[in-house]
Amino acid sequence: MPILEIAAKFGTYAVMAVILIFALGVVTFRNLFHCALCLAAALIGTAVIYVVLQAEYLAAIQILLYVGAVVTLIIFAIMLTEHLAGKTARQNNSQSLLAIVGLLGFVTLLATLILKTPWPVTPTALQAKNSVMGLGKALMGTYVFPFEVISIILIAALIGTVVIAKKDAPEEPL
Amino acid sequence: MTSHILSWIIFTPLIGAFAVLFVPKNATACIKWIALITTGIVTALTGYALTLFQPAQAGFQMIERGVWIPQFNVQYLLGTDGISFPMVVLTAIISLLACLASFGIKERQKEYYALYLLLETGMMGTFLALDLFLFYVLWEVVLVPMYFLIGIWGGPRREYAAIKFFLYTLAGSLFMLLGILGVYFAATPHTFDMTQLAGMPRGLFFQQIVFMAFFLGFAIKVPIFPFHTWLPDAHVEAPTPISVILAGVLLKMGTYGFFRFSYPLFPEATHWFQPAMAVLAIVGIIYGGFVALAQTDFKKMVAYSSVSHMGFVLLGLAALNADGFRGAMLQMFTHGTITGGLFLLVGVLYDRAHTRDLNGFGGLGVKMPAYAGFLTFFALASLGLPSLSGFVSEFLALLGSYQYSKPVTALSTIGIILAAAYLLYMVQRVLLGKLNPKWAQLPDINLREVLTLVPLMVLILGIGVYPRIILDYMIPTLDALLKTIKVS
Amino acid sequence: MIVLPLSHILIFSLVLFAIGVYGALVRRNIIGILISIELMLNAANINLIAFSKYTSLSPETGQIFALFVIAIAATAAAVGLAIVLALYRVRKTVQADEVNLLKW
Amino acid sequence: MTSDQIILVPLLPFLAFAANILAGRWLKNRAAWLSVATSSVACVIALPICWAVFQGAHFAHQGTWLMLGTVPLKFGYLMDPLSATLLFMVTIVGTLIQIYAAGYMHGDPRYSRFFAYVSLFMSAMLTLVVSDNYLLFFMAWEIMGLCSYLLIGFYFEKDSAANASLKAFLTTRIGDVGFLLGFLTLFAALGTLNFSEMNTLMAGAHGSHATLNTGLLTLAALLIFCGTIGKSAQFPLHVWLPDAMEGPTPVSALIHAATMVAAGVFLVARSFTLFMAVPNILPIVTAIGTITAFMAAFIALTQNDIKRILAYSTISQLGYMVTAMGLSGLGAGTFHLITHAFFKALLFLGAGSVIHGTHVQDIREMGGLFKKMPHTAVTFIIASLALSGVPPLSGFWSKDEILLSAFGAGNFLVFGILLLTALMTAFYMFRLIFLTFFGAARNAKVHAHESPALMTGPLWCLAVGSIVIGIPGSPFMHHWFQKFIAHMVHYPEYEPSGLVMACSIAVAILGITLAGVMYLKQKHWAAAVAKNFPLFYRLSFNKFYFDEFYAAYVVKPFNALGHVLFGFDETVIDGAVNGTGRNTLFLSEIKNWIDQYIVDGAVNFMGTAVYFLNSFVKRIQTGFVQNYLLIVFLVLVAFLILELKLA
Repeated sequence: MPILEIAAKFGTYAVMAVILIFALGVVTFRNLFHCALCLAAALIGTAVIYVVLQAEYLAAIQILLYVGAVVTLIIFAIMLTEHLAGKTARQNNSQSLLAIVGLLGFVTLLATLILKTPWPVTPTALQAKNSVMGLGKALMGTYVFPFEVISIILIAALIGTVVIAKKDAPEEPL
Repeated sequence: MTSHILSWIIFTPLIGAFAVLFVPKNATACIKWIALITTGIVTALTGYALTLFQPAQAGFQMIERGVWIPQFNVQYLLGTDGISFPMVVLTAIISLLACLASFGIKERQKEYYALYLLLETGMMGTFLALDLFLFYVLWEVVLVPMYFLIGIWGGPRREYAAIKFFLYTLAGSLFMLLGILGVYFAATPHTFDMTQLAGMPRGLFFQQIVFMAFFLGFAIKVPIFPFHTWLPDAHVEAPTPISVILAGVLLKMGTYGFFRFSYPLFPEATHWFQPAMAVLAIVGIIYGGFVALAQTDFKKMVAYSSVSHMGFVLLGLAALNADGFRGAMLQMFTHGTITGGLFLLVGVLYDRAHTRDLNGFGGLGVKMPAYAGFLTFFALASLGLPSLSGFVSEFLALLGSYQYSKPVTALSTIGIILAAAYLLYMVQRVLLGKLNPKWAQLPDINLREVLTLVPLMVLILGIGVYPRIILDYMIPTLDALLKTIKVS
Repeated sequence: MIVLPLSHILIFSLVLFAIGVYGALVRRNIIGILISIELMLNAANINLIAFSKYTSLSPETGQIFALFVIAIAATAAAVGLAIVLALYRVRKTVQADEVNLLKW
Repeated sequence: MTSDQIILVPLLPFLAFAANILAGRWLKNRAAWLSVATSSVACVIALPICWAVFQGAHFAHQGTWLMLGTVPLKFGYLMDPLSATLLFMVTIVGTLIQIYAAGYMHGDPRYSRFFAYVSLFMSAMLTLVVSDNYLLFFMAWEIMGLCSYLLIGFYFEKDSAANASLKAFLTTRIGDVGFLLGFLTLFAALGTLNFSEMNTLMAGAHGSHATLNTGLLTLAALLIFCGTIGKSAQFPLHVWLPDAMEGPTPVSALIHAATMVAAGVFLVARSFTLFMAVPNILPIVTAIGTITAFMAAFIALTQNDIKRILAYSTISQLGYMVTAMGLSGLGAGTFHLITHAFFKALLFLGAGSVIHGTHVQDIREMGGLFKKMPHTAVTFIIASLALSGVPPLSGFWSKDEILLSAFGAGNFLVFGILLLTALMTAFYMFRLIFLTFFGAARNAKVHAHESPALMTGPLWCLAVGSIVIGIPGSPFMHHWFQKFIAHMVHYPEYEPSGLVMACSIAVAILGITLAGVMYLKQKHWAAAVAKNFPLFYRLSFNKFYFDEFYAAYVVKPFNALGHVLFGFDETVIDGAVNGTGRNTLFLSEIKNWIDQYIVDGAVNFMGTAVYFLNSFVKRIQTGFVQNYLLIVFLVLVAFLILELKLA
């Protein structure tokens, strides 16, 4: 095994670890703004994992959409409600202990399950190069219907968001 | 499109109704034009269907058949022949003109036009359906928008009138539904298909029972004495265009039912019921005439005149011979045009004077000469002046009934005299005499109103001068029907 | 190509998911909850891509679904944040435990 | 020459009607000339055709209009002696009257409307004359009735005019319905409505009644005669004609004297073969005609309205014609129809001229007009002489023919009554003349003036006609006219009788003399007669109380019946309907009570029980989303554990 490969492998594990650390940051920081920044970091890390998994296109989308748009959106929302977020009030409610216990159980259970399961890994699939072109063809071919549905959902969400978030005008008779 | 022309005729108004629903309610001009254009398209489609129609062919034409509820052998079955096609033409024309006449309605226009177009779908469907189940459904579809159109846009007693109309007709159609089910279960294999049902033999007793059930349904719609009292109320309370539809098309659904269903399905029962039918016809003619004579409300008078005139349709139906049938069919058409026109004219006056009290008018002929001309024309057409269509149809109906029974014919001619009496008495009270100073400022009829009337006048005059333009479409089918009844 | 065992990736995504769940369960701030949900969705995406990469002959499938998930996540975030803003305008709070209209 | 241009004869006036009704606002005074022009052209077209028929030609043509059963109903025209005669009369008289009307109606606000109606009338009348079957005849007949209605009610602002028009239409409508039923019966009996075919069938069946259903034919003839009674204002449906004088005077002349009312007589003439073929019908016709002639003349004796006198005179003369028909005198009746049209039109136009010049209609307010209106007076006197039956004017020849028919048939009762009627005719006409044109002016407010040439011109034309039109039927032309009509159908003819002629002349002169004595010399005689015979006077003056009788025993009961039936509708039928509704409501209220306390009671109990239980369970609902989420999550984990354990 060439050294470069080993380095890359460990690099990957390191990225994973960093992601998890940032994720913990997301759920523990008192200042929401920091949380959002941690989220951004975790998302960028995930993008790296995507690259590792040879999903370069998705990685790009991840950064563009998640980091670029969603996180920005969240930060805006935080700033709009800032005077509350700024106060570093208690950020967790009273059920964190119960949640941790449950989660630990959950993680243990699933982890054992994952490790026990003989995954049908196909080596040929691992070798297959997947191109953006293939992705586009599938998107416009097999999955064109869900794709269109998604666009309708997007537009509906867009309108819905505007309707919900806009300031209530004085009630007009419909 | 050629192969589905009938479906297009039925469903175009429905599309229009949906289109109206998507227009903001303040864009009334847009709504009006959508409705008008839709009814115009339906008329154009009907005109196109007219070119496809084979007048010489007796059976059903332009048949469209589709499976609807296969478990019960219910089909989507449309078709037309010389009986239904004139009614479709009538419906298209009356709907278009009444739509134009609706432009005067000012409140809740969006709902109005949506319901109006739905109504047209129902009416067209009723005349074109050949599957009994489909027919029943569409028959009921007519009822609902009508209920709202009277109940919301009507006069002061509109709720009463609307409920009365609804319950009356619903009661009738309930019997009809029972009859339809009876026919369905008696047929082997169970079917609602008119093209198959017509030829099947049925026992006399069964025929009589089911004929009566159908009769109740249709008689209420016509309306035949003594089921007619919903008519004056509904007419008086309904807004003008709806009165026009009611008189022009809805009443014809009843007599159409006799032609389409009662007669071919129950030929023996038809013969059995013939005397009763004739008696009901004269009672209707004379009774309607007398009661019309006693009216002081313009609209009510026209409404009762409808009872009298529809009596002539019934008279022709009761005659069970070629001339009678032709007269009845023609009277259905001409009554639609003439009484439709009269209701439009009542509306014109009511829009201006806000009253319909005949005794309150007088001398309007001086202030409104054009209106006077139109009113006189339609009154004359209604009283059966020769060279106008009403005469031809009444003449044929009388000629038919004469071959059946002389006393019946002689008695029903009283109706002709009465028609002259109440119509000219009305003309005198409205137009002649000294001008009531209260009405000195009334404007004459306007262009839109003239446009609603002129096509009707053309039809009335055209049919009156040369009735073959329409009779040639009806005769083969009616003769075939007559043969069915006679042979059995 | 870096070959990791599939199970490692899965466990990683499991942990990431669990952290997200934790956040969703315990954060008081609604925006915090939303952020946590984004984490969970991310974990799911990783799973989708990994499975598709390792087991399927058409690796596009997983990626496409990941794409869809991202799209949905974006809409969810947008709508959710809009609701938060509306809520904030009405109730002057974004704390989940201060909104208890669902109480008996 | 082709005869198809005959179609133009009714069509041209119809075009004038259409133009006047649609474009009357622009035509204004040109409306009259349009009508007159079309009428004249129609006349020009018609006269050669008439001439051809007079020479013995015969035209007919038809086309299918309608299918009756499997039999085509054909419409067409028929030019035979009868129609040619009437066509000749109608076109000439009609045109002259329209020229006159152009002057008479001058300045009327509804000038074009008037000429539209008149043109429509001309069109209908000409259609009627040339039509070859009953249905077309009836259609034209009805349209004439409509024109009559419209023109009587021309001054519709006057209630009397409006009422008169309604009365006219309804009264004639009663007769028309009889007519309608009549030709329906005829169709049932013969299977045709065509005049020629009917004549052929009747001729073939002559002498062998077995082939035809005599009973049905008698009924048909009787019912058709109802049409005549209505249209020609015969007893008992004569009441509309005097009231019809509410219309403009040219209308009275055209429609209610010369043409339309004569159409009833024409109908009998058309159906003459039918009337001849069935027994028992002609005596009825004679009786009706005689009663009418006598009664109307008797009423005319005491009337004071110039137009009403003429109207009753018209009724009386129509009665003469009908009597002639009843006595099988087809030629005599038709002859009188023609001569009467000329002199009665002239009389009405003269009366119109008088009214135009004086603006009064009551003859008691006139007097001494001869000097002021010489043309009117001279022509009026000519017409009156013709009407009274003074030789050699036209009326003498035709009236003589009728009297001869009665005399020849041996029906001396009818002969006597007709002679008495002739006496009364001469008397009331000259009573009218002496009161109007002679003596002193009785009303100083009346400033009479002669009418314009546009009006006196037609008067003179008609006067000439009144003089000469009798010649073709007189011995001077060897009764050419009667023989001409007899081409059509055979009927009994009688040798001219000097006795009849002498009687006729004698009563005419007696009547005129009597009138002269009573109204010029011994003026108190009239009042004395009225006083000494109060019953007769009142009967005459009040027109035998016909109007009152009809009002009380026909119109009122009809209206009352209408109201009674409407009440029945409102109370009984609607009562039943509403009662059903109310009973249903009552039932539903009972059901409502059951629902509320029994059915709902059970349901509410269930609800209470559940509510009680729920007070414990509901604690779980904290309202915090995250609590719910946690529970969901924990349950999920629990299920996972369970699932794995089981596996």
